[in-house]
Formats: sequence, C-alpha cells, structure tokens
Amino acid sequence: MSTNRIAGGGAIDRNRPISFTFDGKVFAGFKGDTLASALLAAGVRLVGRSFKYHRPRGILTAGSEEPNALVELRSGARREANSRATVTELFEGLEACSQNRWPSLTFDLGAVSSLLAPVFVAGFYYKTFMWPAAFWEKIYEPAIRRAAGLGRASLQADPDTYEKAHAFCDVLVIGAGPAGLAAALSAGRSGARVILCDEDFLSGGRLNADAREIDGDGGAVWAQRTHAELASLPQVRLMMRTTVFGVYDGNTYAALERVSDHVPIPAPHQPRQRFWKIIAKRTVLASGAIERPLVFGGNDRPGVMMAGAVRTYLNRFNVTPGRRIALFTSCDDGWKTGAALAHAQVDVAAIIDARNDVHPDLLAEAKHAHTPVMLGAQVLDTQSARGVSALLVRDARGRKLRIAADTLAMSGGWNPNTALSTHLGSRPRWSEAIGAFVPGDLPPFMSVVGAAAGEFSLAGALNTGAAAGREAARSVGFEAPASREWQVDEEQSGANSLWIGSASRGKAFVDFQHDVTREDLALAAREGFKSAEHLKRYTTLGMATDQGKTSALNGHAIIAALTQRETADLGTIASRPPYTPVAIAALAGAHRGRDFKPVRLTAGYAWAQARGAKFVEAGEWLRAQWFPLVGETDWLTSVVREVTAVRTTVGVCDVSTLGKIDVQGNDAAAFLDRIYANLISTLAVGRVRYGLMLREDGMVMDDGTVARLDNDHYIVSTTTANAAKVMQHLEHARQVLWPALDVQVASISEQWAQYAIAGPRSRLLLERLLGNALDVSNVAFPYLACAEFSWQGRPARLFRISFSGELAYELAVPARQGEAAVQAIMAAGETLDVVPYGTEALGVMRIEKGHVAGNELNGTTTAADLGLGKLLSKKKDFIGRVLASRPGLNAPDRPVLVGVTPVNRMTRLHAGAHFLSIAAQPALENDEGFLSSVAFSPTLHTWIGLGFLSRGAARGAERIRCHDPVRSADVEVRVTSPCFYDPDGGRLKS
Amino acid sequence: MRYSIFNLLRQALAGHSGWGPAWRDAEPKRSYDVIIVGGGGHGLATAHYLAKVYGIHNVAVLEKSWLGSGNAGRNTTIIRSNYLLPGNNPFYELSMKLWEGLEQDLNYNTMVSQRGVLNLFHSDAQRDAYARRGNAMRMHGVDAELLDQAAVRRMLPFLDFEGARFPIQGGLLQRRGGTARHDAVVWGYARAASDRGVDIIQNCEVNGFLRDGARITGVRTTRGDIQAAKVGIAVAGNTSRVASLASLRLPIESHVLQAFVSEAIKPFISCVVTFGAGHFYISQSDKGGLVFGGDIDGYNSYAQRGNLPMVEDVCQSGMALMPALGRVRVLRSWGGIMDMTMDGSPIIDRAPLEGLYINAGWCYGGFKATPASGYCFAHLLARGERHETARAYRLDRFATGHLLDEKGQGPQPNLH
Amino acid sequence: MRIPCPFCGERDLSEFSYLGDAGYRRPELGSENIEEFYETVYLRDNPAGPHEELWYHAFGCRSWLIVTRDTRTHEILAARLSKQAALG
Amino acid sequence: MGVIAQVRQGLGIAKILARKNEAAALAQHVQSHFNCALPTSPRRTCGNDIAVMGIGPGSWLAMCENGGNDFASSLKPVLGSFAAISDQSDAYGVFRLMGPNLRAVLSKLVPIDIHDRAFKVGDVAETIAGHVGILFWRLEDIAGSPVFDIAVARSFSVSLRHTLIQSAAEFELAWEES
Repeated sequence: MSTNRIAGGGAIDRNRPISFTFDGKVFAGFKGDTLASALLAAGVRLVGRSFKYHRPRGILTAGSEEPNALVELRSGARREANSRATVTELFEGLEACSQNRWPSLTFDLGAVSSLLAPVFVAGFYYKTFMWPAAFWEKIYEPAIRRAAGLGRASLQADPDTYEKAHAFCDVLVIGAGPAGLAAALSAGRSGARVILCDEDFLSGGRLNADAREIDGDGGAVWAQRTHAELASLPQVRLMMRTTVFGVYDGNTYAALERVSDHVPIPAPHQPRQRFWKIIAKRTVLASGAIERPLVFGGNDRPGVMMAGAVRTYLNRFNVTPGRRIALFTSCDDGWKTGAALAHAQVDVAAIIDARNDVHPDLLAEAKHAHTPVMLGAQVLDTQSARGVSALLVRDARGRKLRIAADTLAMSGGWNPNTALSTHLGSRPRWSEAIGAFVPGDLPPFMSVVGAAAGEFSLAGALNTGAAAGREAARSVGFEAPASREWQVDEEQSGANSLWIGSASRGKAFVDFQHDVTREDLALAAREGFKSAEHLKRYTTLGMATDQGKTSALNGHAIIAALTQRETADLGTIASRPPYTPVAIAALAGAHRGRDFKPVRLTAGYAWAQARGAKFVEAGEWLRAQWFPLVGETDWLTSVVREVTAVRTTVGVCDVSTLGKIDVQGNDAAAFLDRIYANLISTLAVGRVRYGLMLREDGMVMDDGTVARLDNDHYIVSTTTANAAKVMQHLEHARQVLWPALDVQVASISEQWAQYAIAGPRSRLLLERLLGNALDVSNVAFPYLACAEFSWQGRPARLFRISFSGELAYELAVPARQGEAAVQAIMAAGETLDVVPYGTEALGVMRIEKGHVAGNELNGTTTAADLGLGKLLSKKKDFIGRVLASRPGLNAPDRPVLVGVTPVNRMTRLHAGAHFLSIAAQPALENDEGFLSSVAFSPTLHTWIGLGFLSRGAARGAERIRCHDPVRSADVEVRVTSPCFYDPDGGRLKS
Repeated sequence: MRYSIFNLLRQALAGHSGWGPAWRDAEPKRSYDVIIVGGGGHGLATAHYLAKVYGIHNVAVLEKSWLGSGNAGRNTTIIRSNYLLPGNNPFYELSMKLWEGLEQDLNYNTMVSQRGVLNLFHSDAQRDAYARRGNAMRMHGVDAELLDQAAVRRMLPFLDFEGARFPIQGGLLQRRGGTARHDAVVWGYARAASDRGVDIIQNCEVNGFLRDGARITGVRTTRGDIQAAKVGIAVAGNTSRVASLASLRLPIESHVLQAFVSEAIKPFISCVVTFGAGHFYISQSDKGGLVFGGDIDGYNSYAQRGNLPMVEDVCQSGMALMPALGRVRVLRSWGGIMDMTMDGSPIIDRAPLEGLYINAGWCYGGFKATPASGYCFAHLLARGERHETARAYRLDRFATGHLLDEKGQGPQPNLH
Repeated sequence: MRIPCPFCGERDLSEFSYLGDAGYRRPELGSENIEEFYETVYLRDNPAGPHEELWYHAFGCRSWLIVTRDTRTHEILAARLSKQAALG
Repeated sequence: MGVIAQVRQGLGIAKILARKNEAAALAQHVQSHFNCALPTSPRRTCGNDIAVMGIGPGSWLAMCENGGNDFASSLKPVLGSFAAISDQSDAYGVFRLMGPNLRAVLSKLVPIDIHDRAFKVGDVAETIAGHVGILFWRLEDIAGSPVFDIAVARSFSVSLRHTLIQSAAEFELAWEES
C-alpha cells in the first residue's frame, strides 16, 4: 500500500509501523509520520473539500499553515473538527474523517455550488435574499446554515482534562529551527534560564526538510545533537509540541503544549493539553518563514503542493507526493525542490519559472539532472477532476502546451513569519529586497532572527540566531562563552521577489479554504473595497482557519496591482492571537464543571450536611438553604416549620458568611463616621448599631452592624455578597482618601464562625450554653449589647442583634471551634425545641420584618428609597452625602420601599412583577415600580412582598396590581408598611 | 445599480463587470450643512436618516481610516431590545423595529437574523431580576418569555445541566433578538447614504474644530478645513480624544473589550446565549464560526487588544456553560475600544458648545443601537431637539442625578 | 500585563483590581459643592497616552497603587504606593 | 513520592498592623521581645518561638507553633500600643508541601517565579492560585528538595486541597494528616 514511500534516512522509524483509518479505510504509516505524510505515502491525494464551492482538495503544505487538508480527528466526544493533517502526529488507531462533504468525499453533492460559482461571487449575499422580508430567517438563512461550517463539533462534553502552568525565564526562544537552536544554545551556555519552544514534535525546522550540512554533518543530525546538548543544560527547558500563540503585555507569552495529542488517549493524570503562561525577560523569535503559493488556474487541485513541502515529505518523511512532478516557481528556492526530487530519482516533468532570467548555476544544475526548464512561462491551468494529471502551460513565446504530471510543486517565494512580532502592535515593514514583509519596530525585549527576519540563508540563520541568543543573555546579566562559527555547505542566496502572475484559465485561487479567487478580488476592487481590511471583510480573504498565512500577501499584491498601488502601501492585516487555533478547553484549564469556581465552606458545613441540609450557591459560598426533616418533600413545608420554630421557640442559623472587619486606631471612630451615613462615633463601648454605607454617588452600597469593643476598636459587619467590596472600599478610604488618619483595618471574616440564635427561648438557650461565661440577662446584656468573653478556654463574642425580629443573638467563636459550637448550641437547645434554619427561613423572616437585602440594595436605591433617609446624619460629612442631594435622587415620584399583601392572601406573589394602578393599562408610562422580594409568611398566613412603589409613602392601604406578564400573573395587592411583624420591635427587647 | 437577484443573475452572465463602487469615495467640499465625524455604523446611519427622513442631503461623513474600522467591525453582532429601564427600553425597541425593516430600507442584505437571544439565570434572585426586565419589555410591547430549565434544555440540550457549579434554572428569551452582519450594516448604510447625496470621505481625520467664539463652525482635518452649520461626533472609543479638541471633558472612559471567533464548524447553536453565572455570550455565525465574548478587560485603553486574564475568564465561562465547546478552537481574538459611561447608558445630546452634537457612550452595546442611534441623532441634528425615545440620553444627567444605570454599578465604568 | 507593586514586586494583572483616574481628589470634608463632587466622581481623565491610575493589589499586599501607564501601549511607566505618595 | 503534603495544626497566627508613626517602635519591640527582625519586605524572619512575615506595607503575619488563640492575645500587651493586633489563628488552613516535584506542582498553581534563583528560602508571596488567594513562603530545603508552606483562607481550604491533589496527581501526592 505504501506506494509513495521511498528509501532514505528521514525522521520516521520504519521499525514502528502504525495503523490508522481515514474515512473508515485502514492505512499504515510509521512512528514519526504526520497524518499527511502517511496519507501521501499511501497515495491518498483527495483529503478534503473547500468551504464554499466544495472543491476537491489535497495536501498543500507540511505545516501549521495548511488551509486544505483539514479532517475530523478522533471520534465520539473526542471528535475534533478542522484538524490539520499536516501537523497531526500519527498514533496507533488514529481515526480521521474527511469533512464538509455529503454523502462522501469523492461524491459530494455540495459541489453543485461550484456550478453556481458565477453567482456566488464575493459578497453576493449582500445583494440578494432580501425579498420578501420574512424569508430570510425561514428560507434563505437555514439553507445557508445547512451549508455552513467545516467539520462537526462533538456536541458532547470533552472527556479530557486540561491544565495551566506558569514558567519564567531569562530568554525565551520561539522556534527550534537552525536559528532558534543556535540562539538557545548560546543563551543556554551562558547559564541563563532559557526556554525553547517549537510547535513541531521534532526540532530542526527546515533542517529536517532540506539536505544541508553543518560542520560536516547532515543538518538534521546537527539539530538532534544540539537538541541533546540543550537538554543537558540544567537551566534550559525544551518544550516541543508547544506553540507560542500569543504575545501579551508585560513580557507574557501564551503557549499551548500538546501533551497527549500524539497518543490515543491521555495517560492517567496527564492532561490532553497544557496552557503555559511564560514570562520572559528577553525573547528571540525564530519562527521561520511560510512559503507563498502562486495564483493560477486550477492551483487548488489535489496534487498541487508547495515546493518546500514537497522537500519536507521527501527528506523528512521519505515520501514522494507523486511519480512525475512538475515545478512552477517564481523564485530560486523552488529550484531546490527540483534538485531534491532529481536526487531522490523522482521524475521531474519540468521546472517552469515565471522569470525570464535566473542564476546560471540553477540552469546548470537542472541541466545536469536532465530536468527540462521553461523560463518566462506560466501554468495557466491544471487538469483532471480529483487530482492533477496534466498542466496547461504558456511558454515565453506565448505557446500553450500540455505537460503530463501527477503533481505540481509551486513556490512564490517565502514570507517571514512575523506574526508574533506584531501582537503588541508593531506593524511589519515591506522589504523590497525579498519582496515580503519583515518585522517592523520591535519592542526592546524582542529580537527576530533567521528566516523570520528575512535572513533565508542557513549560515545567516545560525549566525543571527547565535548572536541574538548571546545578546539576550548578556542583557540580563549572563555572559556566554565565545564559540566558533559553524561551517555550512555552500548555498545560493536566492532571489525571493514577489510575483503574482497574470494570466490563467479556470479559477485561480488566492485563499484556498475560503475559495477566494482572483476574480473575487477584482470584483471587490470594482466595488470600492480596496483597503486591506475591506478586502478581507468583503471577500473573506484570510479569514479561514489558516488566517491568511498562505493567502494574505498574494491577495494584497493582487489588489495593489489592480488599483495601481504598491503592496507596501496597502499594508497587512494585523495578526492577532492565537497564532494557530487553540482549543477553548485549554484556555479554560481545570476551571469547568464543578471546578468552574472554588467553593467556600463555613466551619459548620459538615454539621449542616450531616443534618441533611439543602445547600444553595451564595456567590462562592455554599449555604444551608433549609433543613428538611424526614418526610418533608417540599421546601415550603420545611421553611414554614423553621420560621414557626424561630417565632415560637428558638432556632440557630449559620451566619458565618457575613463579612467581618476589625477596625482599630485612634481615628477609628472618625474614620467610620466618614464611611457610614449615620453617626458611629457616639456609639458606646459594648454596644452595636445598624450602619448604612453609601457610594460616593449617593446610592446605598451596603448595610450591616458596627460593634464597639473598645474606644479605638470596632467590628464592622457586611453583607455576604459585599464582604470583599467593602474591605476594598475601606482600604481605599484609609489609603487614598484619608491617609493621615490613624486607622487599621483587617478582615476577620475567616477567623470567626458565627451563629444566629433567635427566638423567644434564645436567652434560655444561651444561659444553658454559656453558663457563667457571660451574663446574658436582659439587664446585663440588653438589646444591641456586645461583649468579648472567654468560653471554654477560647475567645468568644456575643452580639445581641436580630435579623429575624425575635429576641436574638449572634455568637462568634474561632472557626476551628465552629462545628463544635453549633453542636453545643443544638445540645443546649434540645429541650427548648431548637431547630436549625437556613437562608430561606432567614429570608422569610427578614421580609416579615421589612429588612432590606440584596434585592433591595441593588445599586440604584438611595437611603430615602429604602425608607432609611432619616439615618443620614446631618452632623458630619460622609461618603455619598453631597451627591445624594442631586435632584434626580430626590424626585418626589421616585419609587420607595413599601410592603404589599395580596387581597386574596393565598395568591402567590412573584418578585419581578411591576406595580400598576388598578385601572391602568400595562404600559411603561403607567409603570409605578416593582416587587423586589416575596415570601409566604407562616406567621401572618399570607403572601407578603416588599417592593418599590412610586410615591409609596403616601399610598398606605391603597389597592394596586402586581403585573407579571412573563408568568401570566396579575395580582391585586394592598399597600402596607414594609414592616409586617412586630413593628414596635417589642420582641427584640423582650 | 439596484441590488436584486435579477441584477445578480444578469451580472453573473456578464462576469460581474457592471457593478460599480458600493459608495462614492468623495473628495471633501468646503462646506456642508452637517458634518458627521466618524464613519462607523452610527455616523453612517445618522447620515442616511438625515438624508432620507429629514431631507438634509448636504452632509459629509468623515472617517479617519477605512469605513467601519472602529467598533462597527469589531463587535459580536448581537441585536436585542431586552432592556429594563424606561429610558432605554423604547429606544432599543425602536432600533429593533428599524433592524426588522433594514434590508428593504437600504436595499442591502445586512443578514438580520432574529434567531433569539436567551439570557440564562442561575439563582432565584437572578430569575426575579430577569422577570422584572421581561415584564418591563412586555409592558412596552416587546416580546419576552421566561423559560424554565426544561424549556431551555429543549432549545440547547448540550448546555451543562448536570455537573454545573451554578446550575441553570431557566432563561429570559427574546425571540426577536438575534444577530446582523456587522460589516454589511456599515456598507449598507454607506451605500444608501451615498445614493442620497451624502459625501463619504475616508482617510480624513479631524484634528480640530473651527470656532466662532463659543460656536463650532466646522472642522479642521488632515484634508483641510471644512465648514458646517452643525457638527455631530459619533466616534465611540475615541470620544474623549475628539471632544478634547473642543476642550470638552465627558463622563466617559475608554476601555478595551475582547471578542473571539472559533474555527467554522457545522451549526449547532441556534440562538444567542448568555451565561448568567459569569460574563459570557455566544452565537454562531452563518459561516459556522462561534462568536463569543465576555467582560471588558477593566482598565483604560486605546490599544485595541487585551490581556490573558480576560481570555481565560471568557473561556472558563464558556466551558462552564457548554462543555461541548472544549475541542472547538479559538481562531482569532481582537479588541475594540468602548466608550464606557459612568452609568452604562449612552449620550445623544447637544454639547455645551453651539453647533456641536454628541453621540457617544455606547459602552459595549453600540452595535444593536446603530439604527436608532442614527435615527435619533439625525433627529437631534435636524430639529435641534431630542427624539422622544432618546430623551433620557442627556449629557447633564450625571450632574442632576437622573441616571440610567441598568446594572446598578454606579460611576465605575469597568463594572458596567 | 504585569504591574510592579512596590511591596510585592512585579505581579500579574489578575492579582489587581482597577479603579481608574488617580487624579481623584475628594473635595474637602464638609464641602457642599455638588459641582466639585460631580467633577471628581464623573469627569475622569481619559487620555490616550500616559495615565495616572489607581489599582488595588487585591490578591497581594492590599495596597492601593498609583500606576502610571500608557493607555496606547499598556506600558507601565511607574508605580508607587498611594498612601506614601499622599503623605510624601 | 513526588510531593508530600501535611496539614499544620494548632498554629497561633496574628495579624499585626502598625499604628500611625509607630512602625519603628514596633520593630524595636519585636526585636527586643522576640529576638526577631521585623521584615520590611515580603520575607519571613524567625525569632524566639515566633516567625514574622511581611505581607504588606506596615502589615505582618506572626506565627507561633502550637500557639493557638492565646498567641494573639499574648501579643497585645507587648505590641498593642504600636500595632493593631487581630487573631487569625483560625482564619487559615496551612499546608506544608515538600518533595522533588514540588516546584512543578506549584508552577501549575501560582503565577510567581519559584525558581531557586528567584524565590529564596525565607521569601514570602501573597498571590492568587486559580481563583483563590493564597500566602506562601519557602522554608529550608529538606534532603535537597524544596519545602513550602501555603496558607489559604479557611473557607477555601477544601477547594485548594482539591486543586493541589489534581495538580500533583501525575507525581503522586502523599497527604499526611499530622
């Protein structure tokens, strides 16, 4: 089956055969093959179909720039669409399928679109599919979408894992070709920390593709020897199969390591891929060059291949892509392929060079090999449906002739691979000397060497590489030992000018994958889409999966010629990360599924879990939502029971998630006066006060309590959601606004586990729990008292505060004692019928009490809106005071906090409903506010709600509607005070 | 030539040699009735409606680079009118109505695709906030549906319904929302405006204003001075820079927003989906690429590129929402510069200088607003008074406290 | 992007949170001047070029920093502790 | 065994925040009472029964083996006039990590250069690991292998432990509950 495998000493291991399938058919290759080289070896030429016209396509390149040979790799949940056969390392059992074809690759019905090609020109869809208007979504677009896309996503969760890692180095070398190896070696020998990355699994770059000599050895041998020395240096890290795909600010490089893509499935505990963030003090970019196709009729047919790729297959993989190969070139490098083929004793049909004059040495060498040469000639077209069998050539005298060949190797010269030099905004510069763009102004920490810098000779690559590596190391304090220059076999410094062709018969493709032809570019120019960006966007040139690596410059040169401009003036499309496409999962790393965000657990979590609690996500926290008893299947039953227990006996709730901040210093009181809208400095030691915090724009930011433990010592509490935000706010006030104050703030949220103990029997419970540790009698420890004391040999704090509206306390203990403490509370309360309650019951009781929470503190409410306007102190300045006085924040029709109860008390309310007057039409201009929080109150046996109602303060007992069309509800309610329960607060003080 | 299937077929037979430029590449005249600074979607739409609706044809659109080179060509193409506040909702609904008739209005297929916009919610509080927004939409006659988890699962079965850290509870769906082809919007407006006599001038950068005392009388450009009775600026991302040429300070910060497109894959995501437990939105283009993005990077920038933390954040959210995205590859990322205002809502208003008008502050929601923004800005320029659906977009609202803060984040632009 | 925290050393962007223009000067305590507050809170500098801005080292030493950064290139030109800068 | 992890129990931990203009006096008293030089950079210094880490300008974390909650209260009479002291003994989970593959594991967690040249014995860093804030410091090598302590907010310790186990799986992680 291995029809095209030839003898030779390439980089495949003939002792390790590998079998794989393509479109279900079994093939064989060797360790060291890519899927592309193995398919070529097996004589497979038709590999895929193009995007628009479904033209048959083969293998164009031998690298990551491949636009044509894309396959669906693997199967099931591991299926990967659009995988480049040219960089897919062969492994045992590899499954590949052709894509974007139906029913089969050889017979693809989609190819009928090719018949419509005269209509399907660039931008045709902008000119049609407009009538009738309703047809776009129903008829036209579905048809377009059926044809859209290339390969298929798996539609299943990716079963593999991914991870992220960080690396730091003095010198990062990108590319392990001759220039990169030389750079890494000189930097590495200096003792600097060096990282060398290459996307390939084999180092050496073009040394594996071209038969070159360094110091008398084959180039590939030198590469392996150099690789081995680098591997032996302790401060050098070699990262093969690793693509540096993006350059970011702060010398940060994004790289993808394909850890397991060359094996059937990842080994245990190995990720499929690892996403590296590399921080490098200096960078040497040695990313090589990419060969330019030529634009001529039929240049997309299977069997037309880049001349450099032909050499790669020949020398590295010992595969000849054909038996009789013609060459079409406009530069000297293409001739090397002729020589290489002749050397491998492959029949070279002809070397066709578009130029009239070439270096005599080239002619001599061709003559020596008996290769026919045609100068000043052009290929006009290629023939045969599924692969090249002949070419139509026009010679220098205008004669057309047919040349039989099964493969056409083409070369339009090489483009330095400047992509990574431009990610930070540097624009490439046109070099007339090599007819290509080279790196422009570089950031000071980056140098570019070898072919990437337009230095195409091997000696030049080695020398510029070594010098740049040495210089990079030196600039960060490492001196490399002197080294001699390498001896390299003789080479022509070949001309590399840009030639875009002119004549063609048949479609001449510029962007292969997207089927953008020379005619499309001409049409775009006629229609005024002449800038590089407009051209790209109008024709889709360069937007395919190769991002224009093989097409952009040709396209720009053609449009420049069509519009009488210089290619240099047209500029290039900015290269953007990623350099080659990167799996989304790799960028996410381990942060997916349940590990998307970390979980925060309170000290009482295990206890609550053992009690069978249902948990709810509260930001990163998991909090007990309710504690169902055996037999309770519906949340409302559990919650009603918990509320009733708190209102009649006693309950305990884990409130450890609330933010707790320790504020100390001589100016602590003055500081808190500026932070809070109400007065704090007048609070007595041993007392607690409610505190309301505004943003500087006058809106309420957060609320909580402030406890004064000592003259210069306060404990501030925040809501769970705003704990980090308030901490940052206090640090801002302390460090930025008022740095002269003597105040110190420390988060103590994690130090203390805190439990609310609430209900008429809570004091009894505490007496039993604390014994002599603290006198909790109403006289000794009245409402809003606080105390620090010692309990069971450890510090404890007690606050007499209540969110539920009952006689209540919050007990804080060191978090390590948190679980024991809640168990002790339950034990002490056992005969008092204590129940644990969760956030739902907490929510019901705070609504019954009319306390505001997250739904009301939504960042657009003022203190006055919340009915807390009288808290704003007039005796001092505080954050938010002045801007809260703006007219818009004091408009008389602003919605303010009210309570509502349904006229039919069992009718369910839904938060998010809007308030309307009884007779009003549902329209925005009649909107009078909305319902923010609702609950079924077991205490009052009715649904209740809090909401914001326009002029609500003056609308007591009015009937209005809660309009809720998204839930098909419209409920008549009565406006009440927001406090439904114990409005005088008698129970708090009892 | 009119765009139609008949002309397309006729041209197909003629090798498409008969198509002329989509718009005239005009040379600047010495004066105009109105100059629009900024050849993006908003500026071109303004010119179109000035000519078509308000009969003002002597108009120039000045673009410093190529048409659509700013955010018009750098967005994620989403259109929707699912807003909460009464100052926003009618405006975006006007925009949606204009989208719905845009192809016929412009004789240009902008590929408006009303395939639905679904905002997922993951908690009771979020559900209630979305219900509140959906109800506001319904009260203005805008379509909105609150879906439960089962309904979401029927639409998008490949979302993570099993192992999610923040389980999907349901979603708010606006079926009339969707996407449009962003570049086509620019080109369509340019062509339509040009056909009505508007001069479209590319590579013409404004570097100063001509003044007569406190009055603006024209602009100074890289292609000479140009007089105008009225000058409107629509240069989102660069508003502060251009306004500073007139010594104006505005409540705007420039921030970078990154966006991403994947390789083209066979369509499987039918609508626009937003994740509610992180900042992430995604849709699939008619070419097959997944177009997605997340939050702004969070710092002032004019660099049109962002950094890795946000790239990672976006992809993490994507994976948390759709684990089937894992092996789909990001093809390209880019950055646009957003005009972030201090309340997250835009400004369409007179400047404090006579003759100068401002259309700015679109945050990262400018694309969907393009038609209505152009319409209302044209109204302001033509009539000298605010259009009724844009009357909340006053410049002085920050000073007076009549804020339009959908998210409640206050004067902190990187949080909107 | 990496920010050179004067205390911790150079650190990745992900450790910081951003507030914006460091020209923020809250009017004197007790000022009733709405206009001054409006300008402080709403009219922040937004230059294309070097910009003095406040960053909080949230996942580091919790210092507020004044960072000078070029908004066109993201190049960091300087970073100092806000508190130290204020106290001189 | 590539990595060994131990949970450190019974630590007394206190945050020390210098009061205004008292940093010098504070340093002096720390020196005289604990024979410990108060670091002014992210470093860890040891004294009699105490180790102090610089975690911010004017901000330190002091630790005492088996000090428990009494440690912070014992500091107050000595240092209270110069610093605000808060007990943080329960606020952290502290893991001791060691083993030949430790750096490879840590490089997956922290965006900090922990190479021997860059992060010396006694260096301290507060940073973010995944989404979790951590504080870590390097101790003397044991048998040629590096030793680090990682402290994480107590509520996140289950999450961090999970991440550590995942990251170290390829090298084998031995978890020792001491």
